[in-house]
Amino acid sequence: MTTVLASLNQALHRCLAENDLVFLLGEDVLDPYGGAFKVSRGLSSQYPGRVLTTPISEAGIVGVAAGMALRGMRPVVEIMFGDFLTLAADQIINHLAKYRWMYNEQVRVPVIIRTPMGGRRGYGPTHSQTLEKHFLGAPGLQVLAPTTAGNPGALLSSAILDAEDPTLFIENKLQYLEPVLDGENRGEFEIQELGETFSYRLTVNGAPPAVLTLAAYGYMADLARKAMLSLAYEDEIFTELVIPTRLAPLEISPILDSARKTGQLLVIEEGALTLGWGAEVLARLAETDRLHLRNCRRLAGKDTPIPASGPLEDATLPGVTDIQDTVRKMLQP
Amino acid sequence: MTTVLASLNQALHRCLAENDLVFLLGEDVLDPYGGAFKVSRGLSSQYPGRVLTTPISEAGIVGVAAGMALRGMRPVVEIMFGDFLTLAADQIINHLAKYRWMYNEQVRVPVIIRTPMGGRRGYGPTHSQTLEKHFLGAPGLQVLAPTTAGNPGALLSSAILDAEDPTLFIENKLQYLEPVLDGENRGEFEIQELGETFSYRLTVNGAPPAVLTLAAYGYMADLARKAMLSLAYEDEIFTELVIPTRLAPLEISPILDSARKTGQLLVIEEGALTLGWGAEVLARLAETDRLHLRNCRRLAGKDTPIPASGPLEDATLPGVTDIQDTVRKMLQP
Amino acid sequence: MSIKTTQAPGKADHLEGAPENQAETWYRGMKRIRVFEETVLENFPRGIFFGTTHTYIGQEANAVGILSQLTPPDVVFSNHRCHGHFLAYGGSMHALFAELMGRATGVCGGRGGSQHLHWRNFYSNGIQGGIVPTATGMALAEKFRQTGAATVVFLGDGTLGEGVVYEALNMASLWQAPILFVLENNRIAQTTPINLAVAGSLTGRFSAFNIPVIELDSSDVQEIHPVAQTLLGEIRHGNGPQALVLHTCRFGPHSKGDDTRRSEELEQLRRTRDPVLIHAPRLDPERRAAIDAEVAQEVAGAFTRALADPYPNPLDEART
Amino acid sequence: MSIKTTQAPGKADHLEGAPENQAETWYRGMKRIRVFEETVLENFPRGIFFGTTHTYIGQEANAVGILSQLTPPDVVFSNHRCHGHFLAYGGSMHALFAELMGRATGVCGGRGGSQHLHWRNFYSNGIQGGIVPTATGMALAEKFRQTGAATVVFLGDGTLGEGVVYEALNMASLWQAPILFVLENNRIAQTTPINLAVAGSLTGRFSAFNIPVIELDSSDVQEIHPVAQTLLGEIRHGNGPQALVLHTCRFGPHSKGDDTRRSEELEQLRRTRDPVLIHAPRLDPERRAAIDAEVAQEVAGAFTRALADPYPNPLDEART
Ligand SMILES: Cc1ncc(C[n+]2csc(CCOP(=O)(O)OP(=O)(O)O)c2C)c(N)n1
Ligand SMILES: Cc1ncc(C[n+]2csc(CCOP(=O)(O)OP(=O)(O)O)c2C)c(N)n1
Ligand SMILES: [Mg+2]
Ligand SMILES: [Mg+2]
Repeated sequence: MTTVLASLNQALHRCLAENDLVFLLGEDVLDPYGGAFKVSRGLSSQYPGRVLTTPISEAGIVGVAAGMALRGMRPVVEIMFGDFLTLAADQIINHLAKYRWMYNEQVRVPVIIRTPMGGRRGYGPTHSQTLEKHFLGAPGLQVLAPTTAGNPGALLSSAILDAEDPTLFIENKLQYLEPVLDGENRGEFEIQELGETFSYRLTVNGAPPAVLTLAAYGYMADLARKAMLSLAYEDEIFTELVIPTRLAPLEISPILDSARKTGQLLVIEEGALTLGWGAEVLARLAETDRLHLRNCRRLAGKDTPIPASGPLEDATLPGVTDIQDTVRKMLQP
Repeated sequence: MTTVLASLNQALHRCLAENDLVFLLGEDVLDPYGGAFKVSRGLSSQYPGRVLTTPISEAGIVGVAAGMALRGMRPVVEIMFGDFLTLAADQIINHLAKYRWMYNEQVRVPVIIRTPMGGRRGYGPTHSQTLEKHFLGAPGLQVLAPTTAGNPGALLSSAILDAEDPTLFIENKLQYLEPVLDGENRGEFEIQELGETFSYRLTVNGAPPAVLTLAAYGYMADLARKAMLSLAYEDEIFTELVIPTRLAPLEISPILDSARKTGQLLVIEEGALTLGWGAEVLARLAETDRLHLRNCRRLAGKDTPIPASGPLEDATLPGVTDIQDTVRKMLQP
Repeated sequence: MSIKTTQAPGKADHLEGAPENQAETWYRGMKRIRVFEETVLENFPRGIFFGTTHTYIGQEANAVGILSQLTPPDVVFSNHRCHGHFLAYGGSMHALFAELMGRATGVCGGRGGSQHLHWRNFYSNGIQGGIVPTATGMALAEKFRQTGAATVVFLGDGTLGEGVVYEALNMASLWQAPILFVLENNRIAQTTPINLAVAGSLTGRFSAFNIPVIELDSSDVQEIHPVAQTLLGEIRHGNGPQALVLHTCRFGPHSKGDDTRRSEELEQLRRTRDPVLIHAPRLDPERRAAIDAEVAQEVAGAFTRALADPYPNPLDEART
Repeated sequence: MSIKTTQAPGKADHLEGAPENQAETWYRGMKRIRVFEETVLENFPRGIFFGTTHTYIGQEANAVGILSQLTPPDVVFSNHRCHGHFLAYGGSMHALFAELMGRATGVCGGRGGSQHLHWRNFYSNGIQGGIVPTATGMALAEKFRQTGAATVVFLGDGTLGEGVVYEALNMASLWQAPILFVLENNRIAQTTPINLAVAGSLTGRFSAFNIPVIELDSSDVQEIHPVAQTLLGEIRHGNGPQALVLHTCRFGPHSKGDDTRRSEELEQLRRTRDPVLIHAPRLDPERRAAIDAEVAQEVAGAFTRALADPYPNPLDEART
């Protein structure tokens, strides 16, 4: 069994081994610590000159990485908590994401910014957020989120080695310990990779046709698939789950194709509801002529900061039972 | 005739006169310059101790304003170009917008951050953007945008004097010179203020019932009303325009009410399409049961940076004829 | 909202006892922090606290030496390592335990957790550096409102990496904000030793902005107190921002179980730089034992009380 | 993408002439910038340029004194006031005019406009401060790739307000980036005089990070050149980042028609601190007149050619 954490860590090892121009920058990334969430463990021992532990300068290190990329390197930046991406917002939006286009395609800026988002650990308002929504619509920026239904490490390494554009790689603190659903342990799920769309479709093994489509990414997709299972076994409600791994630019067709088939769509995300990823999904759905679903909904974090206290945090972020409840409600006549 | 610029400038004068705790901070705001777009003109001469010209420190001055507000003052910050809001993103999202909630309602942070967005002046990729979409979904943050259909200065002064929460006040460079549509110069338009919703509904005088709803804010609403007029006179296509002035928290009912009536909705904004304000509007529309419109669309800036060259910029940002064309297309059988 | 400045900080929630001399008050102040933090670390594995914690063990003399001399209108902005500052300011130990335990009776009703506190004129936030302009703005507000208050803001050596700190120093100096910047240099940031993260000079970071700075390498509250007094005096006399660079020692992990330093190094620090040990011999042994006992009882009582407190009810949340 | 470092900067697009001595080359370099910028300001009211412009008039000696000694692999990152840097680097005058006019033949095909240029190893961006970490990263890349290149980044006095500058200085020093920070202190930022925006000391901002810094109050290319040479030499010898604080004078408005300074003050600057006037007497008058004529012709030719060039066609845009 490979966890998401191990898959990502191995990918970083592979990338540093494969290409001398790959560098890693981040706060506290040196061994034995290996980064706050250990994704970078072992790298500094193996590639001492190419792993830079940095000052606490989120904007600065993203900017430094941009400069490295403009001069032919392939830097990877670890931002310790996704909450701190806001500090690099100007670098990302007004520098990295613009250079290629505004310099008339003369340059590429292959900087990969990895960072863990997400709550449910009681870290409180400044260390629990899911903030990628604030970056999703920035022209020129790619946003990826790994899934246990695919290969997290492969997604990361292909970004590091091949991306032409600056990329946010959005991880999740709780997702790290989830097992990757490879061959042996797919368990009750059937997983279909949807060609060039960076997406996966997941159904419960041997289930009848789905009556509702779930769409979710990252760790929320893991919660969604847990909800799917009990909906299937306890309520005999059969759903299918579409999981995109590229949130920007977003290929919407896998979600729409499924929704067209089932007639109902629930989009799930951990970030605060308003103008989250789900808004773009539903907007594109709404714009699609003659795609009038019986029902579509978003389930997301509440539009408040994230409290530290467990019971409050539980009530703020969507969990497995919230998904089940929402699906049941949607299916009520 | 009062321009938006004059209306805002007079409001600032009024606020500084009315409340000693109102302070203004911004780059180059001193007379005779009075700020890059002159909205602050005259203030430093009249209230020398309370108008601080600042270093080029967008994050810092927003933070300083937060501190002032936490200690009982009502600071107004001018950010010279809206493009530079990204530099204050951490202050806005992780500090100002959180304090009230995370300190358990013990404090208020009435900071008003005014800034001009928008292109069409050839300023190029870093001085032409419409970036409020990146801030719209941040819990705890109010976002306002004045309209010529209402009273820009009154919107600003009520925010400065009475707001309880940090507020982005989104202006637009070209909107500054538009006349406010007060009594005498409403011309061909009928304007209805929609009660407590911070919204306005605008129709062409004496027109038959509208067949399509336009929704737009800020300067885009001015372009939309120009498109409305020629659609009415040249094509005999009658529309109504809903203009919200509070984008967050957003009161959606005026838009939905109108769309329900006309059966078609076009949401227009200048910012780049993906995850713009219109996404949230269409998502809420899609979530509304039994509101199956014949047609809904977004018209927005392209998902690219904004070029300096006029012909390229024109093709990047939605203009009056783009609105007309889209409406005509939507009405084709 | 009202800004409450009526009751003196440093007086709340203490046990009653015989009138104390200054040495005893300092000792009690440091000991309270020490035992509180040890109790937090000890009990963390029980799963009764949410999130994580950054203990102040080893740095107690800083908080006590500086904050014990604040007056009611003064303002404090602290960072992630805020428990010690909060207790020295006079914050309730019970409310702090309760906040860490996510209880309704916590400092912020459980919303904030360990890093996000507000009570009276005390504030903290967990984003490194971003609090420095806020504190500067607070100081300016106090100046404009002529309250005579001084503002104290704490930052660590690692936090010198954040650019916004320099934006704030510049403005504090330009506008002569009545603020004391306290740089607690424990020579490490999380796991990163200062030499890997801070180039050049610590004092130079302030003097470049024309902010007078005093450097002190001490864990002795009796040495820290007068220096802070001098600087606060300058601020109160309208002489603008001042900086204090305190070379200090973090004895514990950054948060929990994440100390990568050699244990000999830590033992050496604990032997030579323990603020409690340094100060203890100045007390009458009997008084010291009495204070120790009182503090132990206070901490145990606050802990037990907090542990019995109710969680907040999500349904009570008004603004959702 | 390929990084082209094959052709020497400073050689492109010049008119051919007799072999020049250094004084003549410097003069031509400064005069080209001067006449280019005057032509831009003069013609702005005609509506043929898009956006705005920040002219380099008065500061020509800086760009020429420093950039004339770069080698092909060296890298330059410039700011909003980039025309002079671009021309001194060797950028095409015609392509720069065309970029300002939004033509397809512009440096960036009309996408960038006045502040957003890229050609060979020259880059500029219009967000104050944000370019400094980028340039630092470039310098580090050149170091890791062992190209021997030096990187030069330009910033103004006002830009010292941006925190990210200090983040970059810290990292440049920690990692010994081969970079020259050139602070062009024209004592004003847009309309804000330096005393209202920059507290403390300019050189202190660098030395606090242990970056060696030289200060020079001169508009004389002959004085600036050797100092830059020394610093570039340090960088090429692996001695890490260096800073040059150049006290200089902006003669024109910040952008257009927005100069709030007294005209006597400006006249005084123009009399005493004009780099072209200071240097001109060192040339043989005939050669000087010839260069003047050639430059006038070059500028006029580039202008006319650009004005006749086509606009980009929006339909050609691939990535939309
Ligand atoms: C913006 C931001 N970046 C990173 C962190 C994570 N973090 C929390 S404390 C810390 C180290 C701080 O070191 P220092 O300033 O020296 O304070 P100390 O912990 O030593 O008291 C880091 C990196 C954070 N909280 N905020
Ligand atoms: C982040 C950001 N803030 C503000 C501006 C607007 N702006 C452009 S140039 C300038 C003044 C810069 O002054 P200085 O650094 O001294 O350079 P100078 O213009 O004097 O060459 C300002 C405020 C900007 N471009 N970017
Ligand atoms: Mg430290
Ligand atoms: Mg300047």
